[in-house]
Amino acid sequence: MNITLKYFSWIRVKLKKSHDLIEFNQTISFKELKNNLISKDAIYQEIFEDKSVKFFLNLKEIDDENQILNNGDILAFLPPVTGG
Amino acid sequence: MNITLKYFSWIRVKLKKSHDLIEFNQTISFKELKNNLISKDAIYQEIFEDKSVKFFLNLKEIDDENQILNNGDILAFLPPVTGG
Amino acid sequence: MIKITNESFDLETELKNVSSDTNGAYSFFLGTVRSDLSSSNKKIKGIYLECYEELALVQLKKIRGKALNNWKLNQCLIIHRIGKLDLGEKIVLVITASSHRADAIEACEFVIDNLKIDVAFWKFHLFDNDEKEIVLQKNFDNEKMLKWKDIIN
Amino acid sequence: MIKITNESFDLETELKNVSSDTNGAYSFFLGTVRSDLSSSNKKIKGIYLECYEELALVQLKKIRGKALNNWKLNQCLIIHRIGKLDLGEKIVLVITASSHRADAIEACEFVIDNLKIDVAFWKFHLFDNDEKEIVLQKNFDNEKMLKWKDIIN
Repeated sequence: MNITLKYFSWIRVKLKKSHDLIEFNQTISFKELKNNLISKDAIYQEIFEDKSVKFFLNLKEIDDENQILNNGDILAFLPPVTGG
Repeated sequence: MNITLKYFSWIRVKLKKSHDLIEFNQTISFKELKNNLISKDAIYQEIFEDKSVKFFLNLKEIDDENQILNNGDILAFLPPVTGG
Repeated sequence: MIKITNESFDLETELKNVSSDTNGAYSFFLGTVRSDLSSSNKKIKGIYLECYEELALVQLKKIRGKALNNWKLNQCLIIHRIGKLDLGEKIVLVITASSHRADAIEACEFVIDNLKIDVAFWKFHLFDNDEKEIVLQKNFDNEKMLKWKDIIN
Repeated sequence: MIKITNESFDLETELKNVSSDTNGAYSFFLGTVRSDLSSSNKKIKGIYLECYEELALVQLKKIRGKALNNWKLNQCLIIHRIGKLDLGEKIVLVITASSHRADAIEACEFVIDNLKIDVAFWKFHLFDNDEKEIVLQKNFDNEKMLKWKDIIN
């Protein structure tokens, strides 16, 4: 299954990319994805440890780390917003 | 001496004029003018009894009935305002 | 900038009059002629605005001065129409400009609240047959002004 | 009406979009690019606005819905620019229209306060040599939003 990651603001700048398409052989939870990303690149450690970063799955904020991700899902990484 | 009276809103409508130029042989106070006007026309009674009406002498609100009026003064009769 | 005028005004033109890149926030209040009902439930066809101009200018200047003194504003513009106005026409515009929004927004509200009760304008409803009706002051406007009593010097 | 756009907007055009003679009061908030200093006291030459458009539209709709639910509004318009903006350029416009001013003014302030902390836009300061700096969220904006907690359903 495929999951799209979207990065914004300092996360996009730090990762030097605006998105990723990642593949998994089986369904995983948000928590498992998180650990998977951290194990691949230490930058993710910083991102996930930053309490001000919010994660939106298909335009809805994730409030449970055990939430299961499905094929085609879009997970966005959002630092505190500064519009207006 | 001459004093200009300016009437606005319902006072202007009621008196059917927007202003008056009145002459006096000697200086008078606001109170004396008031009594003089009331004695000439009963409509003034209603105007002066209406606590919501304000009187401005040369663009300043009158706060003392004994204030003396001078030649060339402009006295305005102002019902509650409704602009904006 | 204060203006009492027979003519309508353009928002972009008035914005330019207060524009500067030291401003980050503008608050506008725009009052227009609402399709209102008369005291006897008749539909109005417009309004007439009477004004004691010499006094109104002094009073508007005073209100503008209070706004500039009590909030961090870079600009404060007030325009008020007089004469006959059709339904939907612009009556009054207040623009406050500031570096930050809180000052602009609060000051703008203060200016229109104060204008409503302290400046020599009088509204009349107009009807089809050249009939007029005096618009009465609303208690609401006097009460709303009370909120500024402890804020304004 | 909600719009996220690369292009500037015209106040008179946007006013027409919400105009009706059932409205007597319009409150506008306009945010523009202020000649700001960077964190290291360097003068900026503009800003860049990043946006997660799909999400921002959902979030703006939600805020607009809250405004329409909590105040007596006839209209609520929100426009937000994205991309590169020069000093002085318009960033954001909120217009609320109501029969009476209190609703229009309060709802407009709510919309911009909420937008500042809950919609997926990110600002960058731009400098001469194509350098960028991320603008950080202000505590003030989060604190200002608290005032609406007891008012909004």
